[in-house]
Amino acid sequence: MIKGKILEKQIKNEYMYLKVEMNENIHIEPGQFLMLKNDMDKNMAKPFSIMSQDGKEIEFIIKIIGDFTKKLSQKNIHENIYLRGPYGHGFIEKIDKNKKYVLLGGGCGAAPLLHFEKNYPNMVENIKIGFKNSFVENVVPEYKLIFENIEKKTPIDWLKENDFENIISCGPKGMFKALKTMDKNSYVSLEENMGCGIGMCKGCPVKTINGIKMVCKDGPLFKLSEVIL
Amino acid sequence: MIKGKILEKQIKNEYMYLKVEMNENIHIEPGQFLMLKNDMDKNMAKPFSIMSQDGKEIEFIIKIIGDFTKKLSQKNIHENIYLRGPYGHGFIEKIDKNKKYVLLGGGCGAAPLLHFEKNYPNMVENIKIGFKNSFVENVVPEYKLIFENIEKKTPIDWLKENDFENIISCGPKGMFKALKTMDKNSYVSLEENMGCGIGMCKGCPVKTINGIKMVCKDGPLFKLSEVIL
Amino acid sequence: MIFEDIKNPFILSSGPSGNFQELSKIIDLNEMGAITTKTITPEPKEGNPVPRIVNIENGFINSIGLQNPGIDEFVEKELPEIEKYKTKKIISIAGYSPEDFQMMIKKIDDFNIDAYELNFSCPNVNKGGATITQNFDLYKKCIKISKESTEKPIIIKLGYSDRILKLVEIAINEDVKNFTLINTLKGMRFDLETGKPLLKRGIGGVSGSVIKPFALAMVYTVKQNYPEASIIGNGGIFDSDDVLEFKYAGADYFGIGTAVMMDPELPISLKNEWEEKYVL
Amino acid sequence: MIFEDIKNPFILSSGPSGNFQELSKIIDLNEMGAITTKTITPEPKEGNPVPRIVNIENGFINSIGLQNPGIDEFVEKELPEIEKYKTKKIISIAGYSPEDFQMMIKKIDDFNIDAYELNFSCPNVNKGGATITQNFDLYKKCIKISKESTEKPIIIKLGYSDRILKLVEIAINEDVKNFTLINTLKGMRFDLETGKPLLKRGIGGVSGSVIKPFALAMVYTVKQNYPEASIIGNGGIFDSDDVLEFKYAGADYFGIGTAVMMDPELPISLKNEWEEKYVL
Ligand SMILES: Cc1cc2nc3c(=O)[nH]c(=O)nc-3n(C[C@H](O)[C@H](O)[C@H](O)COP(=O)(O)OP(=O)(O)OC[C@H]3O[C@@H](n4cnc5c(N)ncnc54)[C@H](O)[C@@H]3O)c2cc1C
Ligand SMILES: Cc1cc2nc3c(=O)[nH]c(=O)nc-3n(C[C@H](O)[C@H](O)[C@H](O)COP(=O)(O)OP(=O)(O)OC[C@H]3O[C@@H](n4cnc5c(N)ncnc54)[C@H](O)[C@@H]3O)c2cc1C
Ligand SMILES: Cc1cc2nc3c(=O)[nH]c(=O)nc-3n(C[C@H](O)[C@H](O)[C@H](O)COP(=O)(O)O)c2cc1C
Ligand SMILES: Cc1cc2nc3c(=O)[nH]c(=O)nc-3n(C[C@H](O)[C@H](O)[C@H](O)COP(=O)(O)O)c2cc1C
Ligand code: FES
Ligand code: FES
Repeated sequence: MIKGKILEKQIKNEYMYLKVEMNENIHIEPGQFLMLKNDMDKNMAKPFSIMSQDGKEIEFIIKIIGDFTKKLSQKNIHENIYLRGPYGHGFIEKIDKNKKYVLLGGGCGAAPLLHFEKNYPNMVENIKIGFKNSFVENVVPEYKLIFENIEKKTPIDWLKENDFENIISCGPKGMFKALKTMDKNSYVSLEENMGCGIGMCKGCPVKTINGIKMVCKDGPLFKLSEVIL
Repeated sequence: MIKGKILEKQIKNEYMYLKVEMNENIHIEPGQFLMLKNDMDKNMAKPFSIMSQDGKEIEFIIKIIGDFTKKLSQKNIHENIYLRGPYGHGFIEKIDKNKKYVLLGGGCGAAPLLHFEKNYPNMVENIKIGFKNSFVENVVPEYKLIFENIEKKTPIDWLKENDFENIISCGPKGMFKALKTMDKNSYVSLEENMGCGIGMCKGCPVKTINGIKMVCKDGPLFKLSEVIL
Repeated sequence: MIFEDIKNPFILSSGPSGNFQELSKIIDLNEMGAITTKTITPEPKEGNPVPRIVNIENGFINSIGLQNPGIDEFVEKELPEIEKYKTKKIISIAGYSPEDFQMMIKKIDDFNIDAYELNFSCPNVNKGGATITQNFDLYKKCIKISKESTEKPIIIKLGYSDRILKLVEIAINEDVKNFTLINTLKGMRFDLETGKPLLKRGIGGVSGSVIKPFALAMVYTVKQNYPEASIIGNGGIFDSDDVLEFKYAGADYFGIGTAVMMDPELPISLKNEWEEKYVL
Repeated sequence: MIFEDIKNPFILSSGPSGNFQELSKIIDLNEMGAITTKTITPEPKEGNPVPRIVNIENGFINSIGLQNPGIDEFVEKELPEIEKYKTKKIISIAGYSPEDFQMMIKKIDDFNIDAYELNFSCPNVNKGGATITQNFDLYKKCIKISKESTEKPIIIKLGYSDRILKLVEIAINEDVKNFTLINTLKGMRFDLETGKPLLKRGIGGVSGSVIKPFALAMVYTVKQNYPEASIIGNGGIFDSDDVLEFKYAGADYFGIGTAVMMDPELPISLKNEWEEKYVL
């Protein structure tokens, strides 16, 4: 396990921003995820993408929804968390590198899109991320954001008003379903409850036209046309 | 539940001294105990005597031996614990008030003896408490202590060298067994794993010549001649 | 439903609150929906040797061993006090044979009590308790004779079992549709220094928050298969979220056991919390 | 003893580490005493719908549902790789009938493998798995025919059961004395907002630290009654204190399941910790 020290923490409503310093230098490709643990206890680890990496420093945006994220949110600055990874494939391994992409995000699922945009700016045509809450304003540049409560509009609505071809999307299942009805070249980064994070436990299956795949090992990015939602 | 704020904490090896301020003023008779909880979670409470009370301030000496006491020892000053009580009978209800007693203690079991001596100095003829560890030196006046490792002597050895009649003893079972072989008017404060602390769950029985009693409700002090060890 | 006119669905389960002498000084038992006595047996029982208790994280292992004064002393000394509570009074009984159950019911049926809970699930005795369910025929006879001995509702208390549906089916065939699910599960811990079990008797019964997932699974299984069953959900109920889960699983009533030992005031505060959130 | 010449008593249990493709890239499996495959069935199995996983405090509920490629694809694609590990290789199998077990053993008996584990305890399927133990006669025949089909050791994997001694007795009467205790217990949780079970299938199998007291009780019960039994203790083993408790309970070997998912490096670090503390 890699030890991570919490350097910064901001919480607003159910969202949390976290900057963590790892005690080892590992390279995390945008789209890959880490398995986090709050303590060296007998609880399972949980999957999280990162929003950016600068050497040993990594940033997260995390939605506080259950036991794990609640405990994480109660950690203080300078306290430790534990992590292993990176797991899954970077987006770059899965997409056609000669195209430019529109990145479409919903909520915390958007972290890897921000990471991708930072590391591969030339491959990004545009980016829109829907949030219900304006907390991320200081963390994420404003032009990338759509506040659904204010603008009464989702990233999907925005997409409909524009003419883009290649999409990488992270977010709730509803967003993928909407995308599926549109005739685009879309990739989606799936989320599923995970056990091992590396493909062994068969805990995170997704049905595809090529049979059952594991989100953790074969994804998390899949071609939307291959996925049976 | 009463809330208690930790005011002072000292740890040396496996012993811990704790001063706690309660948010309610309850009177605890020497010999009675409290049921403590580390957090408002779903773990059970644990029984502890106090060493002294000054209004809302109470002092403990606690041996760190298992999960509960380990967690308690990790609490910081100003953090909260939770407690209910007092439970059990004060020594004074059980003993002959016209006599003077020698208080004989072993380890942390000695807390209520110190409490008794403080509140009823006129009823105390002498006091000796055996400790394996000199941590308590600053907490407990030296003349009361026997350091078993240094003096190679236990409170029982000390008792044998003297001629006392009335004894109140708190400590390990071995001490009570030794006392039982001596022809004295002895009272012993028993310890048993507890559930409820108030006599309902039948978790803390002791066999006596008058049938099964509950340590929490009928004790913790018993006449040694009545107890079947 | 077990009771037509119960005040609320919160029931003190058998054991942790004894026979209420102590608890009644702390909380007003008349505010509970029902209260269940500690299991009574035909003969007095001393219970098991100490230590009888081990704490585990979010749980509790006990080997009390049905310590109780026996039916006669119970009737003489405790029942008259219990009769006075203005709430539903459930008498928990356990025996070795159908005749044991019959005899006990006869002795108490004329008192002011409301129902019987047949304890077929105590893991802490070598005879009776859970051992009866090893023999379907004996189990069935105990239910049948109990049913025939009284007009009052009979509740069957079962533990976590891989044959839970079979045990429920047998009861339902005897026209007994009321179940308390679940009793404690068998568990143990060892002293790392001596290598000996921490409980003198070795194995005890695990209760408290750790058993909630198992209790929910049993309640759900029974309710899915027998929607007509009336169920007292029991196992790790401490707060209104726990109650909600048991409700979703299919419980009609909610038993509070270990939580009473943790905090004797909890039954009332939980009932109030529930009523504020979901009833009023 | 199941194995005369095992390197150490640490065994990867069936399921959490799959068929080792991923884990073997992280740790050296040859350092384990034995490794157990994910349970193989006669036909391929898709497994259960998602969510298949719920985390609980100190535990884990899964409803994988024995997802596996079926015996034929297993033999063709996975077994040749598994054969190469220089450790004891236990093949876990489950079927609906004695013939299923016989057929599978015949297909793999000539490969370089060391033992069979008959999974009579998967709670996540509607047929086979734990359902076989509902029928003593069927259970007995499955053991008998398996025993007759191979010279290799047969291990019976059981769950927490109120009839554990009966199930062990039946196996011992067929001269099978090896047991893995225990598989997961049935458990569930509900979503407080929707009122629906958190697992799509409703009930799943609980594993991890929370089940240790139950596993210890099963191991202890079996060993006390059948000292000749050789037991793989399984359920909540994460550190050397856990191992010590299972040893005191009577386990001869130590299965590591959920802990591998929590930390894939744990099997080796635990083995090393144990050897440093108690062996070297
Ligand atoms: C590859 C990957 C990357 C992720 N990256 C992020 C990230 O950057 N930021 C972030 O906030 N979260 C991310 N998640 C989701 C995160 O893992 C879960 O939110 C977290 O595990 C919840 O844990 P919990 O114990 O707090 O809540 P739980 O108690 O586990 O869950 C609370 C509720 O959320 C639902 N839920 C739990 N996990 C998921 C899930 N994975 N998908 C959908 N619903 C779920 C549960 O069904 C439950 O109703 C990612 C997940 C995956 C698989
Ligand atoms: C009336 C009463 C007053 C007490 N006063 C004090 C006090 O002033 N200071 C103090 O340090 N302790 C006192 N104790 C003991 C204290 O309750 C236990 O030490 C504590 O519960 C241990 O909790 P744990 O989880 O840390 O250890 P556990 O994990 O519960 O126990 C660790 C080991 O100690 C043994 N053990 C646990 N509880 C007891 C017990 N009650 N008696 C004997 N052995 C036990 C266990 O069998 C186990 O082997 C008192 C007990 C009673 C009944
Ligand atoms: C100390 C203790 C004593 C118990 N005694 C009995 C009993 O006499 N009869 C009975 O049917 N159940 C008994 N039980 C089981 C409880 O009634 C209850 O079914 C079980 O503990 C699960 O619920 P809980 O988690 O709320 O405690 C006892 C439980 C405990 C902890
Ligand atoms: C994700 C997962 C999958 C499992 N799959 C199987 C299986 O295929 N066959 C089997 O016999 N046991 C299976 N088990 C049970 C484990 O082998 C083990 O018996 C159980 O989890 C208890 O041990 P643990 O607490 O160490 O995990 C599985 C357990 C988990 C958590
Ligand atoms: S989390 Fe284990 S297979 Fe994906
Ligand atoms: S602790 Fe419950 S009776 Fe003493």
